[in-house]
Amino acid sequence: MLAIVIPVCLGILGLAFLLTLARLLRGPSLPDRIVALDTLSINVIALIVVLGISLDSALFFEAALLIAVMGFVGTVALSKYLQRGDIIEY
Amino acid sequence: MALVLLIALPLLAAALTRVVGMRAARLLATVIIGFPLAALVLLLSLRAEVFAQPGHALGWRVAWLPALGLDLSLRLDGLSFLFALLVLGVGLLVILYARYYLARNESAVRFFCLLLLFMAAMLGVVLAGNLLLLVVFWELTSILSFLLIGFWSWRTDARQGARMALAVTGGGGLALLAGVLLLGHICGSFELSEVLAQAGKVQHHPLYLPMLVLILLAVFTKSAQFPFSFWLPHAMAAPTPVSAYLHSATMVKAGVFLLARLYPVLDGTNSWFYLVSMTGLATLIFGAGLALLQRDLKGLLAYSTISHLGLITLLFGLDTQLSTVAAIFHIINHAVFKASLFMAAGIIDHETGTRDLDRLHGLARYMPHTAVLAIVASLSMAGVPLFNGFLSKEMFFGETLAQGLLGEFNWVIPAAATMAGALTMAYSLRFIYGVFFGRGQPDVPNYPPHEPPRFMKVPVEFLVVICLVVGLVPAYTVGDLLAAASLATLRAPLPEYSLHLWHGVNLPLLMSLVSMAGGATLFFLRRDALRRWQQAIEHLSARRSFEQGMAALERFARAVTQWLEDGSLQTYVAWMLLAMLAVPAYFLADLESLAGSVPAGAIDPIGTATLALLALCAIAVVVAHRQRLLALVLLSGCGLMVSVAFLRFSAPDLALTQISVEVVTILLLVLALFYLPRETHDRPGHGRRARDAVLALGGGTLLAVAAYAVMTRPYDPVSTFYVDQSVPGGGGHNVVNVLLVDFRGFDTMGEICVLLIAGLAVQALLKGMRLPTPSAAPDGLPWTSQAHPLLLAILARLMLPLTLLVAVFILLRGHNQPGGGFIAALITSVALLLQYVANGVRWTEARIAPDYRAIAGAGILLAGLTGLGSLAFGYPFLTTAFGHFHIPGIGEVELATAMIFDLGVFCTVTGTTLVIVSHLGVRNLPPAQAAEDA
Amino acid sequence: MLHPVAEFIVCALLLVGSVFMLVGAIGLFRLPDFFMRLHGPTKSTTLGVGGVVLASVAYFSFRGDASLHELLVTAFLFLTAPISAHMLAKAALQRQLPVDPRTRGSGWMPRIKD
Amino acid sequence: MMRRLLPHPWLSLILMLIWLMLTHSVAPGHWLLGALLGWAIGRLADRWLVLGAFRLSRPDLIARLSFHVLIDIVKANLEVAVMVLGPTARLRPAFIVVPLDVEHELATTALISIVSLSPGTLCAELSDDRRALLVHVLDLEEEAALVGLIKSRYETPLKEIFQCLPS
Amino acid sequence: MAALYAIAIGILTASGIYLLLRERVFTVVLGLTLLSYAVSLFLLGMGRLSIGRPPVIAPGASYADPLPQALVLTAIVIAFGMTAFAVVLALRSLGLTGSDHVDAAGRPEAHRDDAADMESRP
Amino acid sequence: MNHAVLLPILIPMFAGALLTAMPAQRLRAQRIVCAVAALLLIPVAVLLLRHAATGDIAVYAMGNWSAPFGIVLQLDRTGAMMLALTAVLAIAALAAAGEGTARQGRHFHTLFQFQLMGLNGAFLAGDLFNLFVFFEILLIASYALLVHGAGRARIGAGLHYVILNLVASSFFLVAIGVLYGLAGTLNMAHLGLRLAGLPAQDLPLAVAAGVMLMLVFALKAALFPLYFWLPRAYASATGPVAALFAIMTKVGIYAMLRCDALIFGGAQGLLGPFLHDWVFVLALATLVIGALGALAARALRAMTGYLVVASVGLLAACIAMQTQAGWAAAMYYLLSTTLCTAALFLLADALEPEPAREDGAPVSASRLAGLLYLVGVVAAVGLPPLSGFLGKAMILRATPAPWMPVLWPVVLVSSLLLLIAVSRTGTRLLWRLPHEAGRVPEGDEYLDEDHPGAARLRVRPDARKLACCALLLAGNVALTVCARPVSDYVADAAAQLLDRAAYQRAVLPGEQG
Ligand code: NA
Ligand code: NA
Repeated sequence: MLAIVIPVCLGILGLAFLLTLARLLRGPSLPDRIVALDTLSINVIALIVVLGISLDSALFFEAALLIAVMGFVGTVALSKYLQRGDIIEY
Repeated sequence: MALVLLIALPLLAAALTRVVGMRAARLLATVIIGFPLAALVLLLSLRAEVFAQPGHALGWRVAWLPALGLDLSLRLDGLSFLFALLVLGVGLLVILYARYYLARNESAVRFFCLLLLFMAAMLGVVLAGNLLLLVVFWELTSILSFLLIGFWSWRTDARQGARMALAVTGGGGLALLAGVLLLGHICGSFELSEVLAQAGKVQHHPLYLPMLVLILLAVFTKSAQFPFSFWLPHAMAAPTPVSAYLHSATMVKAGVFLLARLYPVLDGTNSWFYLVSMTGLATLIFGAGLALLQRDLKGLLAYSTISHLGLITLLFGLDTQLSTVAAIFHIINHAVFKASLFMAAGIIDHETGTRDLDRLHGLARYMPHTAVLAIVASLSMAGVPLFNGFLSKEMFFGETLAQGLLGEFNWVIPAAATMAGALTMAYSLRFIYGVFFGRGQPDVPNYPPHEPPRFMKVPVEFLVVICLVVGLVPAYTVGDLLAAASLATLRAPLPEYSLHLWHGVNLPLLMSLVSMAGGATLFFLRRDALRRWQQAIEHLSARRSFEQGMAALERFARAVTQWLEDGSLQTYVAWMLLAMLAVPAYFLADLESLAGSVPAGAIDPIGTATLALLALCAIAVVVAHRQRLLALVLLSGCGLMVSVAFLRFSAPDLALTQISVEVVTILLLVLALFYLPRETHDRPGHGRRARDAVLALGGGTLLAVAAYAVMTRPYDPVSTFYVDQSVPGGGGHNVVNVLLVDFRGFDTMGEICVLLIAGLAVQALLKGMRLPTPSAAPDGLPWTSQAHPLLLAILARLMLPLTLLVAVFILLRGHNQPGGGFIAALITSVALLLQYVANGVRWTEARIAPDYRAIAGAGILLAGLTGLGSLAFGYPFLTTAFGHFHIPGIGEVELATAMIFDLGVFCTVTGTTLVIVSHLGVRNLPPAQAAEDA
Repeated sequence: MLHPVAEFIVCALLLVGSVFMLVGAIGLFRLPDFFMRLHGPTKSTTLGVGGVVLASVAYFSFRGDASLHELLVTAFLFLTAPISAHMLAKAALQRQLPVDPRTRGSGWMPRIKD
Repeated sequence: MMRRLLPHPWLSLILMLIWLMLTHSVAPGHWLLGALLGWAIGRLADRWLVLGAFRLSRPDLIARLSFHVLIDIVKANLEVAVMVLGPTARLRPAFIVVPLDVEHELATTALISIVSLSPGTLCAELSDDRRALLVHVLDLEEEAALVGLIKSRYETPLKEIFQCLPS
Repeated sequence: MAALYAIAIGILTASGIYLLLRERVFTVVLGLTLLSYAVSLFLLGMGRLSIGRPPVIAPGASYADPLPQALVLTAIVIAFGMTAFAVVLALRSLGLTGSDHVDAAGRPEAHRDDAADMESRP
Repeated sequence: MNHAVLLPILIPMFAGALLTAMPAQRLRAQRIVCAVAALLLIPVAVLLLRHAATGDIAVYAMGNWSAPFGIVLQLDRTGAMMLALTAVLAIAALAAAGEGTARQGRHFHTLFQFQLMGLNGAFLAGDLFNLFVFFEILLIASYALLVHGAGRARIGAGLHYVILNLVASSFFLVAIGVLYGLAGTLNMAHLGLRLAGLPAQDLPLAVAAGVMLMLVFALKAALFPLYFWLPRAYASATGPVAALFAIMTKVGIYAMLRCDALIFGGAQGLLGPFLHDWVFVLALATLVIGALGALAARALRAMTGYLVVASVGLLAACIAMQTQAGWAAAMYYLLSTTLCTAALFLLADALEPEPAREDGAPVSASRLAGLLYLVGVVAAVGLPPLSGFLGKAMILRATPAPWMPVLWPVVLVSSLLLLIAVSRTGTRLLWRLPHEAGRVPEGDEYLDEDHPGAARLRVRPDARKLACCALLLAGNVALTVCARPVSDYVADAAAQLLDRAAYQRAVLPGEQG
């Protein structure tokens, strides 16, 4: 069952990737693209976890954890830049 | 050893000038004159030994650079004896003369030092027993000549004259180097004794002609032969003792000395005869003609020197043996009378303040003694009987008749010689008559002129006496010297010749008479014509042409340089890419088949999708590159996909690294973006874009081809060793980490150094940097009022402990699972930097304010000391140790020195990252704070 | 191999998670204005990851390797997703992004007037 | 003394538990290491976690709120899924202002997070005086009802949980 | 797979090079970053492609070549340091010239600004 | 195992780390640490030189992992020579820097030490990737030192220098990657062994990678058309930094020699066609461009930069020869030209005000400066009697017969152009002015022909810098006087370099019979 479900999941995730990428490329506004980038990184987390199951390997865990811990920092920096210009202020 | 002393004595004297350092020319000259005098005595004491048997040479040799064949080898035979005698003898007289010539406030120390150095160098040229050594001294004379011509360095004519002389004679020296190298290559040695014995081999060698041309180039430039004569008149900007010494008696003779020195190996071919004789002939006439038209007294003497050097060269080029003897004889005579003439000219200049022939006349009344001396010397120059010049001129005329170079046009040479004789007579008369006779009082600055100090005339008197004595009794005075020198030059039994004043009425005598009469006629009857010609050529200045040529050369050089270095980085990068892509591609084109023997693996959908997304993002970055923030967002997408690719292709450590580096890079670039314009408006032309596209596609293709070709070929990597040894030898399960901290820990050591240096460099760059800070968003909308939104501020604080825990986890885990010091450090850095973003600099640094730089430095120390630790146990640097310890109640614990090393990595990376980003972040603090910061 | 029931649980969680990921992406793709699009990723996607992570927890636990650490991924995401969304919304307000014309309420608070 | 040695016992405990989750191990060594790290980071964190003095009370409320939030997240996600997949023309987007009564910044933070995580609503802005929230709603039926729901279901328990102490 | 992988490297390289040849330092830095991605993938590929074989020792596993991975790791770190320096250098140039054009600081009006820059140093 | 091999790397590294951790305000303490560390390199260099002179190739296996698995350092005659040269330059540059230079910016001493670490490491590296790492160390340090003191010219030059080198580093990695992908190893000796056994159909890949590697080194060496970074970089760096940079191009030359000999097999090896056909032509072009550039340059520091370019052209021509005599000549000339160009940079720093001015020319009446200039340019142009001449003559003599008709004229003409350039710059810079001579200027004759009506700045040269310049030139004179032992040494060094089997025996005792 898993052998069928995993490719299906990957397919669904692939579709999600495509839609997100389309938003990333189309915009139209910068916040739109940043949201898309953020979503892309969360999609990657899901992809990594699914890959871990499919390869029966726990070695992917750290990558997912790292994206979860740090991925939002980029989003925060970019959106703060849009709000304030300077991201590190006094 | 005596030969060394010959050169060393003037050198010692030169050193002494520096030591004594007296500014009084007269006293200094008195002190130092002993050294050349001693050298002269030494030389004369060797006379018997040199003259004793024909062809005998004294030698001294010490190896200097055997690899090159360059030995410190000296050789004294008849020829070098003659020249050494001239150098020392005239040198002595010049020093004596200069003692009175130099003005009180001129730097006598420098002058005498240079003059003595020149003397040593010139002695080196004539005594060199090794051809390369000769080149060494040869160029030294050029350099010293440059310095002496430019002695009055504030004068434009001196500076320009000096540079011109250096360019011409120095250039000739370079040709000499090439010629000598060829000659040495042909002979297998640079030792004169060996080279001179191989005439046959040399002359039949295919390289003979280029070698000859190169050597003759040196000869002709140094001896101011046509068409390289132009430098010599401008060398007259030098003080007169220098002109007398270098530019008449010695240095310019170095060229003809070389002709004599290499005569045995070079002479005897048609190339030699024609090149040498025709150059000499042209110079003879050219020099004599121009000498007649000079207005400057020293200019006249300079062109006269050129002409006489041409005469000597012509003699060397004639195909008779006796012509060579005549050449040597004329070298002696010319040195004597020309030196005395220069000194006389110097006296005139010194006492009257001018050298302008149009202003000088009737000086015989004011300085009769000098006048007599100058007249005698001039007559000798003109080749009037009773004086030495006559004798060699007679021989010269005789040889022009005896030679047979031009077949049916053979008469041209004697005819031209006679004409040159006439011209010589004419300019000699001009000198005598123009300066010393004529009516009216001279129009000179120092009026009335008077005789110089007594001892200033002594050298002139001495030389004039020689002119007379040699002219009267040549055989008894210079007979031996001439014979010895000629023998050394010819290296064959001497031809029959007789040194007598009177040989009876013969054709040469007739030619003499014709030339003297013609010269007198020309001068006395055609003075108006001469004056017109003189005015006609006055605007023709070789110096101006030369300077213009140099300026043109400089303009050309600047044009080329500016064309290449247009200051545009794109041009440079394009050049570089062109080289780095096209040339390897050229060699890669030899590859027969792109695909190797390994079958390409099955297509992996996930990998393919990842790569496709990656490529799309990359292309999107290119499309969007003018909108900077957008490009940055898209680039970040690329980075994300690269980490997925790493993960997919079995490189979890790389994925972790990429993810963390990506975040820090984004922070960095966003910080930078604040100061940068948001969009780029550059619109390069189609040509530029097409060029860039070609380079880009070329680069992409090259890398793709190389990657594919290599990946489809088998290989046998050493890395199986790492996999095998990772656990037993390195004590870790994560092979990549064991590689980084153990197998190739040294690379990591270097890598953290790079990072630390980058941090220091950034800190250094940021010091004192002032950047304009935009007060509103580029689109004109106001910034939001909240600098630190509550949600972000609070959650960032909450995230910090959690993230630190994750960092510790990644650090400790790295040895066995994906992770390690580097990634842990980036996580820590990001967590801390988030505080800067979320809570501001003041808040953050009030709570977390360690010295990041010190931490970074301590990290390197820690890693390095860990490496050194192994030395204590007799193992090489960076040898690791690890062990499994069983602790009761806790279980088995693995400890490895590599972990301490990794901790060092952690500290350095954390410290550096924080230094870089936080320092960039706190750039635009409120002014008060910025002042404190600075 | 896994017990069929275990396998079923894992599969179901996987599918649910993936579908939520897709829903988030669809929302991001097709909703008409930025503020509406922001809803998709912040919630559905986060939940989607939660589902997939639970699948992973279940999978490795059923494999006899009781594993909870994947949950941390979700926990961190739940902690950080609101920050991203909040910051992005603030950015969008600053940039005065166009909103769907049907949107009620001005969106501008009195304080912005100053 | 105890406060100086172990300023954030809850945090330290949570950190230790997270450590055990991370290392995926319940070996005694990891308990020890986790406790050590929890203590050390907790002590370090004392300087950063300047959150204003407060006391967590009513653990039962915490549990109930957490449960509510989880349920809401799942339930409302399904609604959003329907909205997203259905015709977008039927959606009724709106910005609404939610006046706030909570004072503690941690409570405010939690409220913003919860509002943003529960589907259909998204906190766009907090007023400078922190007395009002600007919330974007994907499909708003009635403003007053939603404001009331947020205040009663989330804000009131939060207010009770975070007891401000005079500092 | 190798062919697709190679093509991806090619596209990344081409994009990077094209951006490298632009006039603004920021764009050039983007280009350098893309180029370094390409080089990282290239180096990884030199250890040949493998899926599901990370070089972490486990019973009965086979492994990808770990050496190129170690090299890429070092290269990424170095590239990070270099990028940081280049960015700050660009800012310094911007501060001196008011432009982030790659050639801005090399243009003639050097002396006055130089003096200004020196004066601004404490 | 002889741990002394480590010292040239570890001394500056620990000094650098220590300096980093030290407070920035303690400038005096920093200077002392820096000076002690630099001075220590001299006895170390002597020790290593004496060891290398025995002909033994010392191999140091890092972490006790022998080649080809671990990273090894290898010390041979060539490496020891370069280490010694670096140490001498370092001392002179550091002494010349003084406190003023350090105060111009931050971290001067630290960066200086790391620069030395990078240089020394590059000379000792026996592993290709480790060579890359040391190149990066010396590059990043050089970036920072180049812009030390900031100022517009430096920043502009620095930006170009940095970007060009960053691109080159990418290609460096690509070349390393291809070589590893083919041979499966990174140790240079082992690479040589493996490449020799490569199937013929794969050779073009190895050649292309080798060519790329050589071009990367050629960029560091500043060979045409990869030299563009150099003139402005050297002209704008502070004097002591420029003096230290004199060795920078030589690292490129060294790496070309080392890699060609050890990895690609030297004369009969893989890169023969490339070196013979391409590098030779590029070398000639470089020589000509260097000479023209020197002629075009107005200031001494700019001219000296082009003297460096010209010398690189000549050295590259020697590399292309791939003969023992050619390489020996190259090494001798390398020593000579490095010392004298470094000295000239220091002299320029002493004579020319900063920032360089184009409108008014400086002039100095210092006799010592004049003498130093004379000695320096005589050595740099290759005039007798100094070592530059000996080196050039050795190079000309080592030229293979077919190349003579091309190389000789180019060398001689370029020397002439350089001679013209140095004589012009020298007279402009050093010859006295009328008022100093105590004479009344008479009309136009006394106006400076180069800058009619231009203001002349009287310069009082810094004695410290002159002394350091003199030290370097004394080194050059020593090279001349001791030409025989030095030439014997470089001949042995070149022979050793070309004896690939000896390296393979020393580095990989197990791999070869
Ligand atoms: Na800031
Ligand atoms: Na003859």
